[in-house]
Amino acid sequence: MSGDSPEIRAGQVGEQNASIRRIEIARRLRSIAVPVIALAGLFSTIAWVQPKLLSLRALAGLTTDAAPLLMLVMGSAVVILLGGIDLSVATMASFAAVAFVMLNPTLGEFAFVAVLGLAGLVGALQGYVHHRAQIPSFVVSFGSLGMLYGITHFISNATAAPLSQPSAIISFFGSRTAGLPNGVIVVLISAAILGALFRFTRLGREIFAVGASERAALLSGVKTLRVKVLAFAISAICASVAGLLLLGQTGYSSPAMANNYLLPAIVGVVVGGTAISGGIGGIACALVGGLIAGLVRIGTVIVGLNPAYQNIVFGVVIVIAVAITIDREKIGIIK
Amino acid sequence: MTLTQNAGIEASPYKGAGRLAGQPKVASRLRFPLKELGPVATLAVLVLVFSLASAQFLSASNLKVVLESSAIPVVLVVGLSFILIQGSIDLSIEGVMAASSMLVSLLIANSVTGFDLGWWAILAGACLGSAFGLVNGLVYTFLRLPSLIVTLATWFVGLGIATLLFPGRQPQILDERLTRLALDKSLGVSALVFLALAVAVFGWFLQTYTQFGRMSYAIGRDEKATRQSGQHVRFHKILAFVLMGLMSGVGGVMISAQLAVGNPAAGEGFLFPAVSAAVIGGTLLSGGTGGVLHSIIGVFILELLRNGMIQLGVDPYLRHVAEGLTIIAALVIGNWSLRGRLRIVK
Amino acid sequence: MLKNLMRKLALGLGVLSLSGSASFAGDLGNVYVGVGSASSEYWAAFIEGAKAVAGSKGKDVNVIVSDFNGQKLLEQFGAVFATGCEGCAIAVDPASNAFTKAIVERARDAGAKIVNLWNRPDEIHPWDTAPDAWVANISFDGVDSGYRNGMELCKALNGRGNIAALQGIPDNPPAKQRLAGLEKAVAECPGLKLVDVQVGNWDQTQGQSITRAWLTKYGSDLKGIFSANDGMALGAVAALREQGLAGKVLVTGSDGSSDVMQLIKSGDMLSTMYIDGYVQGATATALAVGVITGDIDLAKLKEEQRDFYLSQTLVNKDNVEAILNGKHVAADYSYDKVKANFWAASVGQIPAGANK
Amino acid sequence: MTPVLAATNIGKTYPGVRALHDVSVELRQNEVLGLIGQNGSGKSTLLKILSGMEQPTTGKIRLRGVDTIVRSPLAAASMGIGLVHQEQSLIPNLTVAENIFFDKPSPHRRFGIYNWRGLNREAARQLAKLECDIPPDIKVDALSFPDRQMVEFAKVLAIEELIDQPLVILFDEPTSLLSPSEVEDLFRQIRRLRARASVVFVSHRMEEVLEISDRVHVMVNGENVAERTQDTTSHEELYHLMVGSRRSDDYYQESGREPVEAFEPRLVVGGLTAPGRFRDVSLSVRSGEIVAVTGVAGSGAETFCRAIFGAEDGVVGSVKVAGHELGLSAMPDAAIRAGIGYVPAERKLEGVIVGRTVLENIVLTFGPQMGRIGLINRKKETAQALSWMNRLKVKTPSPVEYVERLSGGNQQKVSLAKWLMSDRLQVLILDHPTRGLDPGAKADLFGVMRELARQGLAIVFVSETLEETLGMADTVIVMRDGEVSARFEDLCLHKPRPEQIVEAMV
Repeated sequence: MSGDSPEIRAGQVGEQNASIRRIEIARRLRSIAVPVIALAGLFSTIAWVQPKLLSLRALAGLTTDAAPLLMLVMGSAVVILLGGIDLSVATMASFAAVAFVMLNPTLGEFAFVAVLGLAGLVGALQGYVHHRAQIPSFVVSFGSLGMLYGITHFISNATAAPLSQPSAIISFFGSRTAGLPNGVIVVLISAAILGALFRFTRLGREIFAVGASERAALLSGVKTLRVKVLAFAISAICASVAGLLLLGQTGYSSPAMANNYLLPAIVGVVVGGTAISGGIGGIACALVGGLIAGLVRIGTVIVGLNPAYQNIVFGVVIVIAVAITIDREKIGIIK
Repeated sequence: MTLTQNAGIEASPYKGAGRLAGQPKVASRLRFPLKELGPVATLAVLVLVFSLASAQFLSASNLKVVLESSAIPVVLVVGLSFILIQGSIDLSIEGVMAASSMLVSLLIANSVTGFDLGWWAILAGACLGSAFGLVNGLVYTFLRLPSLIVTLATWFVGLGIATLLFPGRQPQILDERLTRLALDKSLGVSALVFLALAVAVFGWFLQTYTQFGRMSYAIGRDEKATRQSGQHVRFHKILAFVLMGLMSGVGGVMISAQLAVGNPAAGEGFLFPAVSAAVIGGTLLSGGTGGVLHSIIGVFILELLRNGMIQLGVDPYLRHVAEGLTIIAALVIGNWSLRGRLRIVK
Repeated sequence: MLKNLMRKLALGLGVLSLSGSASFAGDLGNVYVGVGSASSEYWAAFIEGAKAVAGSKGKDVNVIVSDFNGQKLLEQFGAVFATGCEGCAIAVDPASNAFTKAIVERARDAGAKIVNLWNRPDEIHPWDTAPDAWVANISFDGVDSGYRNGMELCKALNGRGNIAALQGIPDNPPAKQRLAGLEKAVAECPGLKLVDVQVGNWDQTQGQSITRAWLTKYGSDLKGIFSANDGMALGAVAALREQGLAGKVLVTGSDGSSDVMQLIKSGDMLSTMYIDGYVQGATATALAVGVITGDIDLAKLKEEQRDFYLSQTLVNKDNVEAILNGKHVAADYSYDKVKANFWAASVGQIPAGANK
Repeated sequence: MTPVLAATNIGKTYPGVRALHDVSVELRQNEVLGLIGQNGSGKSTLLKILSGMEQPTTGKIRLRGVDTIVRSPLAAASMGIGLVHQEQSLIPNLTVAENIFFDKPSPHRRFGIYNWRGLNREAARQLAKLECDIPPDIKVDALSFPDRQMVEFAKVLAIEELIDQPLVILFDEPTSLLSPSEVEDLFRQIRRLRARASVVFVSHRMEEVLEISDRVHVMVNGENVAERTQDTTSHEELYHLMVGSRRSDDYYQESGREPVEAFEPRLVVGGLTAPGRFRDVSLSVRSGEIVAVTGVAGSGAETFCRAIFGAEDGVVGSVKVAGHELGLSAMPDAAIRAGIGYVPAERKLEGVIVGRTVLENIVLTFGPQMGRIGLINRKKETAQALSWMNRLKVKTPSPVEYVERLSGGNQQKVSLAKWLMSDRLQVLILDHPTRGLDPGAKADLFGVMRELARQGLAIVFVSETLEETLGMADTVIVMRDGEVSARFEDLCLHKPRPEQIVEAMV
């Protein structure tokens, strides 16, 4: 190019690698910094009103309750990063809990594998239909939301049912290890797995590529069908783990027990700074966003707000949180 | 050398100046293009299947029922269509309907408060809706936040306001001028159906004949170019939200008229079906496509589906399964011919 | 993991034996009620009742709204419990059987006393699950409501005709109980035929749209509509009005909201079951307060004092006026007055199997 | 005589970037002013300021002798200034008529209400000025590219109805997407326009600028470095002013060109047909051979090349790479597995993944092959990507810069490097690889293509100009109306005359 010396020379590869890593880490820190600050601000506001929140016991309690939501937010984030949306996650969580309770007596602990597998299959099917028939993921997942709702009520006869036989996995989900709630451990492990997926695997990189520009990704040889099928399957599996975490907390399954998680899950993804149009964000963002969404939900109660104002405050705080965390520069035109 | 915007999707039906000379010039903007007929075909198939399976399905009385239950969804999707065409979304419908329903029933002659404002109460409900829309639009365009989040927030604010207004017991609406809108029949249907029809025509007029409607398409397709051409993108966006708010407010009034009480849960169950109806009809979330008529066809698809399921006496739980399956199947079939290697659908 | 469970169990037993040994008296902490909705007449009355009792002990009532979402309720109470809730008095509707056990056990762990409403799974009871914290379960007899409304239909239709039923959110026990009661009535009234049951999710709008479809499907063959609550009944009446059939097709509800009672008065509806939220709120709060202040020794309570139905009244044209005019006065429901007989409104223990 | 438009001492700074510095331009009555410069030299920014899309940081604009502030494109239109955009500004889901009056007031649209009949009639009148009979009520979506260009034109011409004074029409690289014959059409229109307008013509194709302009301004790095009149300058001088060095005689590196020796064909395309787009096109490319496919708009040249890679629907026929038949239904996967690479014309939409880094773009397709079971071997793939960036001289602040921040030429190299990462690349298909590149970047790219061919790659490309075709190709295939109309082989030995190719095109 007009005689300029190229800025990259072969001998500098090691140095290059170091600088690449530096830039990438800085970039990642920058993207997570604002959501973290928002979370810290929100938390300290609440803790200022209710100082007892700062005890280890209180924190453990809050994070235990937040665990299912965090799983759902992470799962939803995978699909939203892809540029799609999965409206069926919350219903899938309920389905997983009901299915586990029904399968447990016959399959024992294998029910866990079976439920996750089943969820993955349903998710994969959604991704497949969405991609092959080229119909919007909004509608596919809305349709499967309806179907899962119906199936879950049908198989459970619309009845809450106790876990009839103790399950080591579920009781693990519901208890603590060394003071740390196991739900939180499950969330952290899942986050680590998903984080590694995005950082170290082909799939993770391709999810971002498809989210940023599906057409260019397709023409670059990305197998978009496979990417979508796997992303929806991951989302569904995360959702089923969320359902089982909830089951661990209650010991009972009910066909609609997690259905109201849908909106908080989407709010969590967006508050964390993930673009609803795809391609921007990540698992860490989702995790922080999920914590913000969960905290806003219970913050009004901790502060002791009149319930008539709770919905209003929830709405206003969400707008403020997103106004702070969203990266307008990167997203460009905002719809 | 040629470069079509959608290279690889389809061959241009029109190539090269002069080649079309002599061909009749069809007003293409008024036509429902052939490839968009998927939803209409779905509707036809549904009617066919249900009328074969149930004798009452095609009876005049049942069709009237379908019209009555479509009235509110039609009003909502008319507003929603412009939002979706612009590429935004409005989730606040249910909250706004709830607030509007409460306000109307408390200001009109009712069993709880002493107000008796008559038509002014109805106007107040509509205005409250528009005010919500205005807030949505202003926050969305000036704070530059995703409409999804802004309207999700106002959804909860609306519910909160409805709760605040709730006086401890459901206010019964005593003013018959309002309740008669749902009761008095002419040509076998209530005034609400005519209202919905008027709103639909109004929406179609807006979409086809006004700057606002046309700019909505432009904004949905290419917001940047539209702004650069000196169009007031922000104004049109705000207008769309005000219109949507107005329609939600009117929807709240309509449901109050039907139920004859003010109900803080009045909007429940209207949002997702409305969005789905629009999408099924071809007004996609990606913006720039579809229109008021498309969305209304979507409404009828969903209403006929729900009605037909009850007519057939499908198990109440399995009804959801069948509905979900039909929605997906309808879109799969309707879209099959549009599939393309490089077609991107999110 | 299993060991963990055992340890927990042992811990629970330990606590049990400790608290069982001595009647424990302490300071009354905060009073919480967990309600389904902030904008419903029944719950508003419930809150008033709770306030009457709490107010007489100088306490405010903190209201937590679940929007009929048990998971949200669990999360919100989780936040309350997270900071400790020693000596709290709690009256809560867990919104679904699935959350009852979790909420009761968490209340115990936080040091609160809790009274549960409506949703109790059949296999757990206050005396066998967290017995030192779960004071009581208070409900209304859904089977009775369904049965008596059903019989009212039977009577009004002269023992014959087709009816259809609007079912509530299916995993709520009252929804099933009320339908079971109806089926019992139908069995006793051979001319009455239940032609269809649809789920309206307690929702006015869904009640309306389902009724519309029924009217075309069954036409004039449909003589009555049984609705599992007043909200759906209102929707049904609205759909009937559109066809000019209000008052001609008979509608029953359950809850006894004032607008439905107005409809009964005007003849547009047949009957409803009036449940007194005010008394329920007062009773539930008073029981929890009683245990905390030491007025009640949990160990000495009988099962029927810890798991019982409150009385309810069938409202029809004959008694609607009287019930509409009846009003509670807070002074009548101070803690000391309720204390005189906590179980004044009880109509007996909930039979085994009622919550299946 | 006062100039129609005079911009004096214009400066424009964006955060951290100085796009224009102290630029002065005068446009006289009825003249065509050429504006040339490399990409990033500030030509487009200047046009944006003149047309009201951007506001200058410093300096002032005088229009017909009066100090003026051009606040918006709408205001510009009402003053008689119109801009023909480089990337078309039409809104595809609106009709032709709507687009023509999109940015200007119309008597047929009062109080926001449309009178379609009047609007269509008026639009038809505007189109008739261009001797063009595109129906005004058809959606732009349904138009071919040159037709859209006509609409774009009509849109600008409609300004003259708004004011009595002569117009100012600004063309921002109007020719970069047009074929030679279309460029001729355009020039005819511009010459006609001159009678009632003054024209600014921006391009980096010097031949064209010289052909159409009366005077030429040369811009370098946001500054105005020279002004020449048409009759006193030459290609060489302009090139020198623009690039800062004399144009090399061997622009296409034809010295490195030698007859293709390989005999066995690497890529054989047999009877490829896509209904409505092209019919029965066959092609055979040997290792080391560069084949140019050319034709006017709608000839099917690009779609054919896309079809080889599998980016088109409904294609039948056969594609063989090194004797191995590819399954057309499994495209483009099958093509990629067999070693075909494709560099699309629409860089930002198809070529690179906007929003991801340069490095990620390069390693996207073949990087994972250096790891195992779907895991990434970051070290290895980064090293290889860096080495390709080095060899292609990709200019970027950092390998992890977002790709959209690179210039067009460098994006093109990234798009190319992605395929070069493969260890078994056999065939490279390039669709308008030099589109929108400045001369320096073009020369770079030609060098790379030549080098790759020398290393044995089979290359198929659709070129931007006839000159390129003749300069680069060993074999030229000309298409017309979806069919092959002529083949010229062994250009190394006997070059066809440009007229021969044009004859086959039309």
